[in-house]
Amino acid sequence: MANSFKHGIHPPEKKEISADKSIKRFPFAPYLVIHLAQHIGKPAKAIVKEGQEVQRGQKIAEADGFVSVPMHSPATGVIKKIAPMLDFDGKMSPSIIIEPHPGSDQNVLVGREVEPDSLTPEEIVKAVQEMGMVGLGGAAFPSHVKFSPPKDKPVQTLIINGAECEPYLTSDYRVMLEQAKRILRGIKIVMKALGAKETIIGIEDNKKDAAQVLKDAISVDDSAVKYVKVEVLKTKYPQGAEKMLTKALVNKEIPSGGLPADIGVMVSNIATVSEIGELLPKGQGLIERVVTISGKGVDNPGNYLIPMGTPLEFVLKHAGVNEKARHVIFGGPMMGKSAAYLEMPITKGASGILVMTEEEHAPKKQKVYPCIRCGECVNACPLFLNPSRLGILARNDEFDKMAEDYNLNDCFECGSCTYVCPSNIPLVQYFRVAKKVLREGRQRKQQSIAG
Amino acid sequence: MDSKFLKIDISSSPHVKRPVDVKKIMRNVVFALLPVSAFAVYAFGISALTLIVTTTFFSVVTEYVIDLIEKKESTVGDYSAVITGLLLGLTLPPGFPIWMAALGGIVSIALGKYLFGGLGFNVYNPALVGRGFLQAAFPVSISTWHPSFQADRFTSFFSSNLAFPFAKPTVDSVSGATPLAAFKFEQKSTEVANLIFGQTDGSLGETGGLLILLCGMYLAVRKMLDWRIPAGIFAAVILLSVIFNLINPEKYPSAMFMLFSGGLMIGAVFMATDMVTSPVTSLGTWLYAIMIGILIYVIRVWGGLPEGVMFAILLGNSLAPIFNILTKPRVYGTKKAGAK
Amino acid sequence: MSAKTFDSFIKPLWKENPVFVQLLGMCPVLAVSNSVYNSLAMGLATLFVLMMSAALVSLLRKVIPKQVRIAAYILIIATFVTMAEYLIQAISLEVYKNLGAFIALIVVNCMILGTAEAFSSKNTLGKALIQAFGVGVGFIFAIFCMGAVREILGNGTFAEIPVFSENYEPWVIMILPGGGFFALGLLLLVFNSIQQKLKKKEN
Amino acid sequence: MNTDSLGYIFLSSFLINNFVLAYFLGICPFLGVSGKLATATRMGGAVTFVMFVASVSAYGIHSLLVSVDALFLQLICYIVIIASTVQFVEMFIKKMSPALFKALGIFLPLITTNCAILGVALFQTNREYSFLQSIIYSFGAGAGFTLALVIMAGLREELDLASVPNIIKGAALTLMIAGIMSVSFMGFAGLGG
Amino acid sequence: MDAGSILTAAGVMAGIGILLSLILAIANKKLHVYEDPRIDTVDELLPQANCGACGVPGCRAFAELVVKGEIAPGKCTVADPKEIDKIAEFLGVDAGGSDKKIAYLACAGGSNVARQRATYDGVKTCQAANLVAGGGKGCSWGCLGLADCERVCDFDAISMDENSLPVVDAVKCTACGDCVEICPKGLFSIQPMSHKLWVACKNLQANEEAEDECEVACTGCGRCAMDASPGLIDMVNNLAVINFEHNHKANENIIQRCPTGAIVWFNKDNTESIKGKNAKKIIRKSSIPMG
Amino acid sequence: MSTEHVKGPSTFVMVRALAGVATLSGLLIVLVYQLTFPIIKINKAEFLKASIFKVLDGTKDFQKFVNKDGKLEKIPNEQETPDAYFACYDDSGKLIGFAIQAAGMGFADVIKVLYGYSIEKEAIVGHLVLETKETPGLGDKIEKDPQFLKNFDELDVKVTDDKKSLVNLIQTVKKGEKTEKWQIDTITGATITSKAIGRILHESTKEKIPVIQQNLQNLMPPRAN
Ligand SMILES: Cc1cc2nc3c(=O)[nH]c(=O)nc-3n(C[C@H](O)[C@H](O)[C@H](O)COP(=O)(O)O)c2cc1C
Ligand SMILES: Cc1cc2nc3c(=O)[nH]c(=O)nc-3n(C[C@H](O)[C@H](O)[C@H](O)COP(=O)(O)O)c2cc1C
Ligand SMILES: Cc1cc2nc3c(=O)[nH]c(=O)nc-3n(C[C@H](O)[C@H](O)[C@H](O)COP(=O)(O)O)c2cc1C
Ligand SMILES: Cc1cc2nc3c(=O)[nH]c(=O)nc-3n(C[C@H](O)[C@H](O)[C@H](O)CO)c2cc1C
Ligand code: SF4
Ligand code: SF4
Ligand code: SF4
Ligand code: SF4
Ligand code: FES
Repeated sequence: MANSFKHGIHPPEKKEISADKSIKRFPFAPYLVIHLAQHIGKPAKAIVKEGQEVQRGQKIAEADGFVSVPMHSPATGVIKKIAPMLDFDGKMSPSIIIEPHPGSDQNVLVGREVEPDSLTPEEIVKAVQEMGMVGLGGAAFPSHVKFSPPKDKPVQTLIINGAECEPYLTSDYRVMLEQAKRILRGIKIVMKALGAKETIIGIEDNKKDAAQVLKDAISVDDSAVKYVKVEVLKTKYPQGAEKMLTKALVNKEIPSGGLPADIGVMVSNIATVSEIGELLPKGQGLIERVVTISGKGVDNPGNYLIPMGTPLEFVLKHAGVNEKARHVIFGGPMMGKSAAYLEMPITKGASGILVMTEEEHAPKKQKVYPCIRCGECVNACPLFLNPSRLGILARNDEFDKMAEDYNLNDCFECGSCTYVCPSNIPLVQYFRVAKKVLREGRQRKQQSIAG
Repeated sequence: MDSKFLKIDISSSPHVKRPVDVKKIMRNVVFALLPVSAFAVYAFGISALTLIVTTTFFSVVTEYVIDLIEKKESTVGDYSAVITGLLLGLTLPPGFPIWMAALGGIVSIALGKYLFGGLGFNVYNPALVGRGFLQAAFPVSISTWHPSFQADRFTSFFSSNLAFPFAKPTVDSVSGATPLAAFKFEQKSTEVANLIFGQTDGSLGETGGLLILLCGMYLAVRKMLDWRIPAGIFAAVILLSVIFNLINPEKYPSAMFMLFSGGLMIGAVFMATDMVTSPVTSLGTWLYAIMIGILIYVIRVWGGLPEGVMFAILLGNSLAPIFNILTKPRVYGTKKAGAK
Repeated sequence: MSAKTFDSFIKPLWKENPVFVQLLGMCPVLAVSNSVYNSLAMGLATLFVLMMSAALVSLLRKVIPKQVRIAAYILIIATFVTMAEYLIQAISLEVYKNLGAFIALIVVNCMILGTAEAFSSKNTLGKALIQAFGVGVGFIFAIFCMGAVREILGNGTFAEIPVFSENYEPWVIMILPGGGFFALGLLLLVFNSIQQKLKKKEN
Repeated sequence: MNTDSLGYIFLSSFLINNFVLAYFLGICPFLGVSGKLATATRMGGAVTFVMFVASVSAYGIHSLLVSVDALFLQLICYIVIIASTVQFVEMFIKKMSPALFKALGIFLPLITTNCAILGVALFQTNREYSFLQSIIYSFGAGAGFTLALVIMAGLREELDLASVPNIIKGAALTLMIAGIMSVSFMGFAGLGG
Repeated sequence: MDAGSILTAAGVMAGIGILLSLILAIANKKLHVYEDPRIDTVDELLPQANCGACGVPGCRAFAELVVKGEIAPGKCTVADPKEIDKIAEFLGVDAGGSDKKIAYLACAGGSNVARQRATYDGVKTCQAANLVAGGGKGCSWGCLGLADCERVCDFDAISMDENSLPVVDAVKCTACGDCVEICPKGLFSIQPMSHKLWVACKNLQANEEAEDECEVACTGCGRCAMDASPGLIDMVNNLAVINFEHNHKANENIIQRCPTGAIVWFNKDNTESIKGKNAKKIIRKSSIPMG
Repeated sequence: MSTEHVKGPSTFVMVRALAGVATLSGLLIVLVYQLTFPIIKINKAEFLKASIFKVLDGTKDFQKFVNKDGKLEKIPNEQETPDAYFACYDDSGKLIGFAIQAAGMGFADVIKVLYGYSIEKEAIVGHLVLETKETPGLGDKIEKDPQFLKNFDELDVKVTDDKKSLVNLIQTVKKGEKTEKWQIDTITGATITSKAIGRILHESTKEKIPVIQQNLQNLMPPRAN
């Protein structure tokens, strides 16, 4: 039996839309928007001025502290403006706006090539930070931070997340099929940085061919054969979540509120290691990423290598958006965020752009019934929470009780509960609000969420 | 920056949804109950038809009226009141006075459901609250049985059906005895095959155990019913029956007899499984089911009354919140169950 | 009678009804209310104890120090309950049998202790008696309502006089414990909604 | 089962003739202290304990009164002795085990004047139970009280979060639930008979 | 009559009485905890809203502090001034009352003037909508109109107007600050009613960009700042910001040249806000169509 | 302010007050007790008499006996015992039968009955339910149902010749199936309670009727007090 975890759900996969589309390069948009805060941590600091000419790959903003990464110019062009621009949350976020030169050959600035084997772990961490590398799995957490675990918590096992459990998304799948060598190179670099003893690549069993490609690549690589193995996982959402993956692969649980390093593992997305394997030896920065564009709202779905900062508007037009399109979603359908403003750019954390039609998307204005305690959510929650009770508490504004008695803060918002709920209760949305309210420490008085 | 070429909708994730909702589940349960009701009509004739229609009608109307009074959006459309009405009807004896059945329908919804805030909040199974009320209010009528498959069942009512509202029903001379009462009070056993195929006396919906089982399986396969509950109840009853039957077959009936007699089948398949009133955790569900099974056995075998399914399920409902608390699963990454 | 004293008599009848509002002395209200006669008998017995103990407490209020007042009141109440028990036995053994242990249990009816403590111990004999009378009548009103509802529905009679035709099918549940709970719940509900309507009108 | 057997006495006072649901005793705490499960459990424990104490003291005082031929003082003696014994026990526990006192103590004064306690004392005397029978009876009654209280608390915690109509909230709802519970406890009738 | 039984009775009862009183006497040795009785009196005079606006958790705690003299009775924003005076009189202290404060809303972008860019579907509260791409309103600072503030106000001081914009009733508002806390866009603030000059906008965009999203947005043109005495109004990130320390310099002329009417002047009892003469007239009654 | 002013009264004042109240209570109770006792005594006796008259027609007087090692011994009528035999006499002073108390488990709780045994008929000729918690409307049919009461017109409890046991023990049968004089027809709708009555009588008569018969010789003479 394939490795797995308990609970979880099986939404329709819908990967066939883009699975067989190989990675294609995207053209440059008329302007690119580089948010200085597109990773977790402190925003980068701009080091260019308005009107300045920049070359593709050139550093345009530098890291501001350890938990921060630099930005590189995704195109050769001119800095139009440095100003706040809209981000996902509808907030204004400081950004650099670049206008690519239409006539430029768009060669990437040649970096200082390095031989990874010759670097010390500290140097690798430094180099990864210089690349502007963040986790491409969605959270956009600066990779070099993850590569420097606390001294007292050494990482033995590197887990490479090739699960790609979100429906629709196929970018990691294409990366595995097309970039096996880069991946192995990246794994070696990361293992060295971590001092890890072994690597497990976890891949869901709906992508057996990708697993085979990796296995083949490993079998011809003398060093990899010894410490890298590929494990096939049951196809189940959210198999790709860090917590589920460690449970499935090494049968250990990341402690509540703790880090993977607490149990001696580190989880990294497959595309992350692939980019490291490719860019680090060349001394180049992260300026583009593979993004799945899918959904019935576009006529040319596929997996595209898109320069950072490309505005959604441009992405959509280029992917052949049709008039049935209604929802534009950053990420997969389970955890992705709706975009309200099409000026918003592709960021490092965007693994997919879903353009869904009204029929494809969960029905609009669904009738919400009271919780009928069917227990579906309880049996879906991969973290063994009780979403039913949490939902009822949320309706009664018992936020403190949710956190204290029902582990609200362990919820990683996977959405499984909401997906299955026959009463159409927007559970995760309740939980997000509750978490936010608690985070902000608001001492709110009675106010019914239900309205 | 013109980006207004798309009409955009935004919503919170997840953006996909399992295509099942309460209404669909409830509708399927109604579908599953229709064959059972049809068999009841086949076995008991127009009395059965009238009773089932009466309870359903009064349940639905009560729900409608209370929504009106409470100035809430009508919830009749979710079919749950129909289920309550159907199930209440199916638990009544064939000769039950129609006016009492109507009262039962009203009590089920008003006392059993709306008192607690309506769908999803009732802690007791509404249909059984209705039946419990009727059983305690009119114990004679509800334990007066008429034989099934009477020749004139499609043309005439049992005379007690037609009692004038609030008046005493006439006593029929032809009253029969349920298999359980026959066993308990007269030490008469009933052929198990007759039980399975509904050739016995009893409440409208409790004869014909096999049909109920099949309808339940349909729901279980469609994942609209928690299979653990009937499984747990059956397991507990079978285990106890087998043990005691081995000790003294005279006094303790066989497992098959226990399973297919009385309201066990319809109770285990359709009533204990009411999701609103059963626990949500899977371990809790098992405990709940096994406890109901044990109580059914204990009440039937050692208690004063011949049948205990209704009481057992109501007692199970009482304890459901406590089972939920006791069986709170250990949250991922925490040490103890529910630890912070 | 001054307005205030009158008020103290009127209030417990409705606005501060010991049963419906203060939820005191629920046990006898539930237990011995399955017929009108029983509930009246219980009500009267309670009234007797209530008034007698109010009188004595009021008379002795200067003598009893604060620290031992509860113990003293319990003693006084128990005395009158015991007296009531013997008097009822002397009057009618049948009534005594129907009321059962609940006469003795008047001792622990919090309503009586509450009245003694909150009012009788602070007032002169006359006032204390009037107040106690109000509370007692409020109690009788409540237990009588219960008795009436339960007997009419559960037996088809009111004070043993049939109210329906011969053919009435009694709702046995109303005489059973379950029905006691239902009836009281229902009465509270009715009381609350009347109260709410009255309040709305006031506003 | 013999109706005087210890097993039956326990079963009867625990389930069949549950003090709260069949005898209507101890309704005040049943309505008042059944809001929270944690409190209900402790209250149940405290009541059971006090019932035991009351049962023992009532047995003793009854024997004494029989010997001096003053049975007419029974009621007044019971109530006074129970009250003072409980008070004494309260002080005793406070001294000996502060932890236990914290768990039970706050309830003790509340319980002293509660009909369920006096009920145990009076009923055991009426039924002429022996010492052992009396103790079992008090435990059965206590367990039954606890059971009813805990079930009610579980349900009420659930219903706290429900959209119960306003006029029903509170005592009316609790009573209605008690009614349904009482009906469902009727299923135990005749057990052991 | 049987003398024997009378004696027994008297004896037994006297014995019990003595026993009991001894026990109680011992118990009585444990003294009560002393509490200042004045706290009760003050507590009773307080509104029992337990809102916490005074900065103390609950009215009882407030009463304790008042009795201790650590806080002025007037710090209760909710209570009727008459009650406050009563408390002050009772304790013989100064009421410490102040200029009445109420909640001010920094947005005028009702659905008739502000554009919605995306249709939000989900939990109908501002808090929840704000977490979904900011709620989809064109002006990402503006009011979402889902009435969290209306629901949270215990004093019914907020009502939503026909364009889904909250309106504060200056009479009912007690300045408890609940609306300030709940609004995810941070649009409310508590201000003394003496502040008559008010910028009803938080949009940081400039010129047409701002006006495109909302017809009454502050476009950052700076005319009000020019017309005000120095220091009263600063232009910060394309938004006029009033410096209330210089409130005394405020007058009704300042608002006159505002092209959108984003800066307003409140009338005497804050029941009406007056726009400048040059402000464009808004005639649309229904919401702006999407797209 | 200090805690001074809450200082309580002296222990003596408290003891005096409580002891005073207690003594007063005791006196009051005794007073009422003494006053009501005779009336209650009469009431109780009346009640008992009435009950006995109900179960055995023609009774004018009765006398309490207890079983001492197989011998029936006279005890005062006022003395309370759970296990008494009430010998019943007609106006001529002739012993006509016995009234006997019996108890057993019913549907809900213990049922206590008093039944009348006629020496002449060697049968049970009446029964009265003294205590029951059976369901009103159902269980109380044992007191009201005319058909059920008919069972007690003459319920045969003849003893064997050696007077050691009954010829036929009392039996309950399904309604309408009564064929023998020692059988009791149950009540539909209250089978459980009616069966319980049967069982109670079965147990009680099995033990007590033979004792009566064995002692009949000693008791036959007209009563002496
Ligand atoms: C404050 C903070 C510190 C973290 N430190 C580490 C770390 O030292 N090592 C590591 O592997 N991950 C670290 N993480 C990353 C998280 O464990 C996790 O991998 C990241 O949030 C992405 O996970 P997700 O995409 O499953 O949400 C840290 C995260 C946060 C928020
Ligand atoms: C519910 C859930 C599902 C996730 N699914 C995936 C996934 O399918 N693939 C993936 O690479 N990361 C997934 N993640 C993110 C991982 O937990 C983890 O953050 C990531 O693999 C770390 O690698 P990175 O730091 O290189 O991105 C998921 C996270 C959550 C909370
Ligand atoms: C609330 C209730 C109370 C009952 N009370 C009694 C009772 O007091 N005595 C009795 O014999 N049966 C009682 N029963 C049992 C049934 O009414 C019925 O008599 C029993 O099932 C036997 O049925 P049968 O006599 O028709 O064979 C009661 C049942 C219920 C539901
Ligand atoms: C599997 C299943 C079983 C149900 N059983 C009952 C039942 O026994 N009684 C009832 O009133 N409603 C039943 N319902 C309907 C519904 O849950 C019920 O009306 C709610 O309890 C009302 O809140 C059932 C629903 C489902 C899905
Ligand atoms: S969103 Fe949270 S509560 Fe819901 S299933 Fe996922 S982890 Fe569990
Ligand atoms: S899935 Fe929905 S209806 Fe079912 S228990 Fe969970 S929250 Fe309630
Ligand atoms: S002011 Fe704030 S809380 Fe009120 S409706 Fe607007 S956004 Fe919501
Ligand atoms: S919530 Fe806001 S409007 Fe309401 S009283 Fe408090 S401060 Fe005033
Ligand atoms: S009256 Fe029974 S506990 Fe209060």
